[in-house]
Amino acid sequence: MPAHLLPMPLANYVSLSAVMFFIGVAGVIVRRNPLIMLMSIELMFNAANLLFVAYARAWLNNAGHIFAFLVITVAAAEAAIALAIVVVAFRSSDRVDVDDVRTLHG
Amino acid sequence: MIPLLIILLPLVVGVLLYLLPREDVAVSKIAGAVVAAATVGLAIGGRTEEWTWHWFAHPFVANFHFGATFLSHWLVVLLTLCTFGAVVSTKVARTRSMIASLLFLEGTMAGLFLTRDLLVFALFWDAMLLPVFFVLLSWGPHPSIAWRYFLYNFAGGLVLLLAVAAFGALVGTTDVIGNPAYHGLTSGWAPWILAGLAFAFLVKTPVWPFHTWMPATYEGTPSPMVAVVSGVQSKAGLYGFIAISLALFPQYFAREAPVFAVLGVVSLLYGAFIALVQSDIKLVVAYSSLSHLGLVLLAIASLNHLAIEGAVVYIVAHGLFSALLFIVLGYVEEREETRSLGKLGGLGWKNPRLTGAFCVAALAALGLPGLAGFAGELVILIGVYESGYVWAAILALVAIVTASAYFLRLLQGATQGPEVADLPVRPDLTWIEGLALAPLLFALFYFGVYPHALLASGWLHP
Amino acid sequence: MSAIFWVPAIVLVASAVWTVTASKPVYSVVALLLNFVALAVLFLTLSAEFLAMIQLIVYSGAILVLFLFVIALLSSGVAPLSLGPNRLPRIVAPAAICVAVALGLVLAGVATSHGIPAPPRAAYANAGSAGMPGVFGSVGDFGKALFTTYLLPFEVTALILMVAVIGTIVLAGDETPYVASRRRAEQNRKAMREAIAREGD
Amino acid sequence: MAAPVSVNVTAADWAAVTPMFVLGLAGLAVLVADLIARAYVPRYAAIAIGIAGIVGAGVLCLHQYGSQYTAFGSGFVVDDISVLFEAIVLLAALGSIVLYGALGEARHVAAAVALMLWSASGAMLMAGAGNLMTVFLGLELLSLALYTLCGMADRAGAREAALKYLILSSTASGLLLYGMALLFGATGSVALASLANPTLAAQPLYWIGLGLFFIGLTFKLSLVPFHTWAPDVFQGAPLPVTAFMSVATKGGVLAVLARIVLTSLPPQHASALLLPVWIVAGISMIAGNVGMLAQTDLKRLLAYSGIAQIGYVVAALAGATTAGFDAAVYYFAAYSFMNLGAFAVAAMLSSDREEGAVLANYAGLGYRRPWLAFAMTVFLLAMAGLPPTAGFLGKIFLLRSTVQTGYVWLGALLVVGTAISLYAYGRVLRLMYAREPHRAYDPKPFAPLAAVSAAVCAIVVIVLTFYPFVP
Amino acid sequence: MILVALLLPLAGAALCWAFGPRLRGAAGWLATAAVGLSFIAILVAGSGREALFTWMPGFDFGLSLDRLSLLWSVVITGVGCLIHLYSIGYMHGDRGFARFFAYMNFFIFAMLLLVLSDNWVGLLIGWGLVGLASYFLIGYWFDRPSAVAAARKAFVMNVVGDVGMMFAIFLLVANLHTIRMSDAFASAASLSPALLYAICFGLFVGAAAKSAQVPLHTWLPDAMEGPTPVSALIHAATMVTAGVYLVARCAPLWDQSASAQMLVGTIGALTAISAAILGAAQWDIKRILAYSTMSQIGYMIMGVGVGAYAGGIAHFFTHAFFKAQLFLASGIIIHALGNEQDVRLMGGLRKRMPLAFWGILTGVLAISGIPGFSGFFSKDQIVAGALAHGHPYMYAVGIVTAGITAYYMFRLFFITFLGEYRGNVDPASVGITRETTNAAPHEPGDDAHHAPAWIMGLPVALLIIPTVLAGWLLFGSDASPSPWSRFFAPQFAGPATAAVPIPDWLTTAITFAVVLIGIGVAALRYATSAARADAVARLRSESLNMPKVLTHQYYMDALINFVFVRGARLLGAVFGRIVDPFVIDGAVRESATSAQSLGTAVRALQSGLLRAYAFVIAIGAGCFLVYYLVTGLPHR
Repeated sequence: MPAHLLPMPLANYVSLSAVMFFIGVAGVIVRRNPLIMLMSIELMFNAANLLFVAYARAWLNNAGHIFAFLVITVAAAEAAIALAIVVVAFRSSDRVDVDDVRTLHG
Repeated sequence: MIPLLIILLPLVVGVLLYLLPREDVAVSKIAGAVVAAATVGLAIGGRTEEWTWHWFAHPFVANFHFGATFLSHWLVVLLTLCTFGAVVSTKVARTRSMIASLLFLEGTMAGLFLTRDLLVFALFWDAMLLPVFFVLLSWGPHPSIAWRYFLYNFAGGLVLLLAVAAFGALVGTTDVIGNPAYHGLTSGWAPWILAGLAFAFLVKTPVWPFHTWMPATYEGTPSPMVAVVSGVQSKAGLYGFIAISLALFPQYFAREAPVFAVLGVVSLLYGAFIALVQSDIKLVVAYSSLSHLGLVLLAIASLNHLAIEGAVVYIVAHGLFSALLFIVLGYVEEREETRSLGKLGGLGWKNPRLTGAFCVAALAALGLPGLAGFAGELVILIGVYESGYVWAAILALVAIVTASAYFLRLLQGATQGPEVADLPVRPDLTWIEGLALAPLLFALFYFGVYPHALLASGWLHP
Repeated sequence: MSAIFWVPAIVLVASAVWTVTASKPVYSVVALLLNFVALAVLFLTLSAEFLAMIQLIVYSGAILVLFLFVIALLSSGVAPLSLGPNRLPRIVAPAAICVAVALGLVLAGVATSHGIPAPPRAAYANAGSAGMPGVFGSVGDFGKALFTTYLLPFEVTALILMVAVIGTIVLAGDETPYVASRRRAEQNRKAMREAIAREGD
Repeated sequence: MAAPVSVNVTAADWAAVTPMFVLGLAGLAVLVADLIARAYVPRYAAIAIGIAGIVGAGVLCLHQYGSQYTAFGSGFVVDDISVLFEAIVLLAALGSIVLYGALGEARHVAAAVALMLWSASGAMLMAGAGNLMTVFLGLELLSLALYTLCGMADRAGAREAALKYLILSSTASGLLLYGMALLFGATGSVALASLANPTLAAQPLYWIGLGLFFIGLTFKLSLVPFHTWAPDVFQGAPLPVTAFMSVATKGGVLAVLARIVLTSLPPQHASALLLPVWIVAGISMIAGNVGMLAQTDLKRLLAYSGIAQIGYVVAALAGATTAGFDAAVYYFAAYSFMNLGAFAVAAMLSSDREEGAVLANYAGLGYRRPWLAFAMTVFLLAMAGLPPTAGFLGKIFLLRSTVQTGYVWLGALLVVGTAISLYAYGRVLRLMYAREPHRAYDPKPFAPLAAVSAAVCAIVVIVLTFYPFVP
Repeated sequence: MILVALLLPLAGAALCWAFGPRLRGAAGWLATAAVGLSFIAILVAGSGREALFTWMPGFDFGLSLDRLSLLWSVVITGVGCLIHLYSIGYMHGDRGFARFFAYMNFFIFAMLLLVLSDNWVGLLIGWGLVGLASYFLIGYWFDRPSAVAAARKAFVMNVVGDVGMMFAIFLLVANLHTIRMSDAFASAASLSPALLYAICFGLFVGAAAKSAQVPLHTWLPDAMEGPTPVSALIHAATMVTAGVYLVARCAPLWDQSASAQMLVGTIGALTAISAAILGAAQWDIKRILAYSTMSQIGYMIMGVGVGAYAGGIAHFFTHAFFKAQLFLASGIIIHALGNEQDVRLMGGLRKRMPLAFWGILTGVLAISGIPGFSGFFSKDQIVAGALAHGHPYMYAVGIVTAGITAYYMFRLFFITFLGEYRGNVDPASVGITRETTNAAPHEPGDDAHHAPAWIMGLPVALLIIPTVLAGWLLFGSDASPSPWSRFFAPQFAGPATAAVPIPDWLTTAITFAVVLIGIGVAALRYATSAARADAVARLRSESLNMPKVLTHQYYMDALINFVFVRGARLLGAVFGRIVDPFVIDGAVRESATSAQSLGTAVRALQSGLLRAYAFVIAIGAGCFLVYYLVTGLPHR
């Protein structure tokens, strides 16, 4: 399918992805629940994936697809480890709040 | 090979002594003295020898290139003589490690003077601080003195390193000391490099206002070590000024010379006036050192041929008499159990030989005609005057008068006046103690009567 | 034709915002699920059918479920997931401004960028008819690339998953007891004993 | 552009990645051995297998030295950059794994060794990465293993470190990934080499993509202001992990940066594209050293020290000259040895309960353990850039490089930073040699592997000064 | 041979110093012999020049013996030899006997070096070394704090002089590029007047310090702390006249600078009269002699200053004899009285010590200028020379000083030798207010250990001869010049003298009249029978009524002490206790502290909050994006 057959101009996809990405970034900064932070990071990854797929389509280069696939795999692995760490880090505390985790500083 | 030997022999023996399983005063002293004596011979004999090992060629050429130049030859002779005196005169607890430190100091400083490579010079510059630092830590009254010594000088050493690196980056090689091909370099960076070099040299010498580490260091370091530090290590900066700053960047140095002249004169007077009111005998000599070396700096800054010749003589002379003074002061302290001028007195009757040596040293220090100090002083001042620094020459004369006052105060306070009653009479100079002093005394007389010996053999910049 | 873009797009942004602003992590998971579904739709519009499936299966099916498990695990005690005092109460506005500026910059970049030069048509002669080998975005096409040109990344992925397995086992699978919950249980028991004791008085 | 022509994988392609392959297998072998013989074999078995794997990988890696080819399409490049940095990474793994022998906590040693080996293989993958995918995967392999390693110690600090590292690093990965996506969009290819197309400079998204990419890299290099994770993580992570992190992560990322700087940017725009990186490096030199000034924990101090040191290394790449690259490699190698050595010393001072990172425990070390203190002195001198250590010569190389390439301001910052750092290193030295009353703290008399490691590092740090191995 | 003459005393000194304890009494003989041989060597050499060696590049050393240096050398070694001999007796039994002779011989060496050098540097070395010898000998009894202080004062003030000379030498060497004196004199005309004046000024500072001229004179009275033979040799006969030698030696310079001559003459005159007045107010026999020495050197300086070189050096020549004579004779008294030096506690010694009596009498007659005695001729020449060279004020001062000199010398003589012996009266009754006597515990006072009397007597007796007769060498007239002026005629080719308004005989007469007045006053006050009978009361009242300004030596000591010594110490204290620790070190400390506080501040930034870290990273990333977009845009 040639480029002009995209349902929308490429810029729309890119802009959409950027919006999504920065929503994720904002989530990492403002949220205190580690799980939501992690989910914000997933948003960032997915924004990147959208971009990869859009560009792959635009360039007709399936490297973007491969990349997106790899990102999904990595995200899965990362989620597993991340959640394990969150569990380990918070299972002995009453609250799940990253602001509480501040014994290391200075 | 001989230059390398002069450097390595003390270092290796020093390390071996450190590794000696137990304290053995006799072995340490004999080994130290033999090494020092051997290096005296090597230093006198090995003047024309050179030795090179290529270090790296990228990003600039740096070589372990050792070999005496005119001035460094005499500095090494001075160093070995002082070390010999210091080793033989050592009488402290933990003799072994003191002698090892002395040898280490000798090796590193021999490296400093003998190297023809600026980078290696900078390396040894820092290395030579370590033995003094550790001695100060171990024997000094308070660690803060050691740290002060180290930090001040090290700051200088770092700036030196930096300047040397800049030099290497600029010129492409640091193997330049005593190499006429590199004399008179011109570059926009030269003022900065010079400033870096000068900072290191001024701190080490020391020169006002970088001197505040010095009194406490001289006071706190045991006598044998301080004899070498004051006698030879303090010359490293002056040597640097003559053999590096002046030789490599003469026109830039000349531009900044008035600054050094002013610093020299300020040190000269500042040290003299402070020495006048000190009550600790080592502090008197310490501040006198500030004053005297200010004179040498003035000589160098005058850029006058005669003055610099005088500076060479005076550098050697100052090395001899300050080493002598500190060793003697060590003997005095050991016998009288105090360094306070208020408590000392009357040594002349009890220990005439010691007093005689003390007397010669103090008189040489105050510039008595006929001893080595005078020759340098006079020629320096003639040269300084000739170069147009009339005011400096006149102020230097004031300092000379002051010097006579404080050295007499020192000499008389310690050796004359009523005897201190409540101390047992200690034996006079033993032959071993005398052996430590004899070479220095001889040199002091010899170069006093015939200072030309120092210059007859050639000039620094051919 | 544009609805197929705009509807998922709006859902995508809305769900993303919800994910970030949700008051409870469970809501976030739900929002994220929505988000992924919308994303999968968008993938479909970009002729990435295989990836759309993967997105739904792996992301929504595996990862989000994992999140739910962990939420359940962490809130298994007496108290639900709760927050302590906010130590950076005034961070939201600056962060929002910062992020908005960055987003603005990127959008400006998007607006000023050239379009993509026309891709070489010859590479995919029969582009458009999905599901066939040699057709862009098809499984066959994807698989061929993955096992030839991009074999090394694929192999590395294996190692990454291995790390994830071992890591998770090592981290979460040790014998450290659930201190907090046990402490809370202990407290409850104590309180009960005391209450019983009071009753008895 | 990037025609999607499939590439057939040949034996030569596999040969390029054999070192990583060996490491991966060694990791498995460690786990298997542990599974089979946990009850009979002490942790040294794991360490031994790990060492064997590293040595094997090292041999294979050095065998590649001098050759130059790409494998897996553009996916993996074998050249000087990859071989040198792979070697350093292997060194880091070796120096870190042996530290497990000195620490009291015996649980999970096998898993830790395996993870560290895999992590190292990730870093090595980055060192040879020729396209964005390999970079990303290498980075993730490295990072994921490290998250786990950080959290493995049974201490609150370790868990906190793991959490902070995880979240911040993942965020950075997100930025990096987004940058990669934009770059892919701009070039239509994932190969690093395609970034060098000069026409790309007309695309703002190319610039933004590269910017985000560099943010990701500088985050991993812990350059200011992307350094914030490093002190906490270094302090909280178990000692061997900190040692590993301080070298291996940075080695991999530096290789990527070097490859991009040297080969993958349009020359006419390179200086503009890289300026923020140099600025960040310059800030790091100052801020890292200032951060050290008042620290009380060795690992934390070394984290700040690393921030500054990596700033120096990156500065050497400024100007993209071969001499600069040599300087960077030399300094980074020296840095590896001094850092690993310092951690080895710390390991030797560790007890079953406590890691030897509390600076107060170093008081009077010069008198209690003179040789150990001597080794530590060598490392500290090297970090401060003082003779006669490789740190000194390295700094001279760096200075020369910055001056030659016209980045004098970086050289000046390097000097200022060094001056500040002296105070910090001097504090530790002073502590070790001050004759002041100190806490009697002398846990273990002897930990052979760590001792050998410290000794070797000290010797190398000195010997490198005199045989710099730089043409 | 000149070198031999120079080195003989040095060898003697070295031997005495090295083998002192073993030589015992022989040290004295050895030293005396060395000086005697040196005397003979000088006479044998007669004149000549010997090149030695290159001291520094361009600095060639050599010795030269011309008529001027011959004169000095002869006096130094001749009188020196006698005083050495005398010292064998005087110092007998002292525990530093050998050391004493080592110093004495060393002094002779240094003084010979001073006068024999043909160059400025050698002169300066000798100049410094005589100062050293003087220092050693003044502080010879170094367990006596007053001696130590006196020695230091002498040395430091002499260094002031050395430094003045050094200054002159800079000017000479820097401008003429030679250190050989004769070369310098030959080209002196090429120097500008201001430069010449500066050179002369510098040289004269040296001369004034060495010769105890105002205002650098305060060390000389204190120098009497040394043993009496030292006072005789160094602080009367030889060293203190080095200034005279210097001015005479540099006559070619002075001849070209009238203002310098004026300065020298004025200082000389001032010293002559002020020291004479002080001499009249002293009670210590050696201090009286010390002030008289100052006064007489003032004469000499005035003489050579105004250009009457022959007269000036003639006075040196005669003064060397009679002042040595006076010192040695008073040494006999001091020795015999157990180190009593206060004349108020003497009296009536004529019978008890006839040799001392005759020695002092001839000395007093000579110094007072009684015709026929040596001092008469030389002093007359100076006074007349002052007028001849056009300095009437100096002429007048010279005459007045002659009267005062006669007064205080006869005062000394009368008080010491006439009347009753007062050694056993209460010191307070004669007005002595000091707490303790000045007697040194080490001064050999035990008769049982005395050396043979002739050893001390012989030199005194021998010196009587030149004291009386040496002046006749100067006897002559314009028509038939004296042997003296013929001998020195080639040495000094000064400008012609002016026409003299007053004939020479009238000058002689006036001077003699004034001298007689002085003697008369002294006789009236101390020699009448009434005065002799009432000596104790009169001395007491004179002591108590002595003007303070005189007992405090015009407050010169206090002034110098206040301005220079206290000033320098204050400066040192300010530098050492305030500037060093607070200003310089303070700055360093401040920077260290600020480094520490900076570190602490940075630690506070690293808050430990994850979100804060993320925020910092986000801000950094924002900056990156701004840069990349802004830089990226223009490229489109």
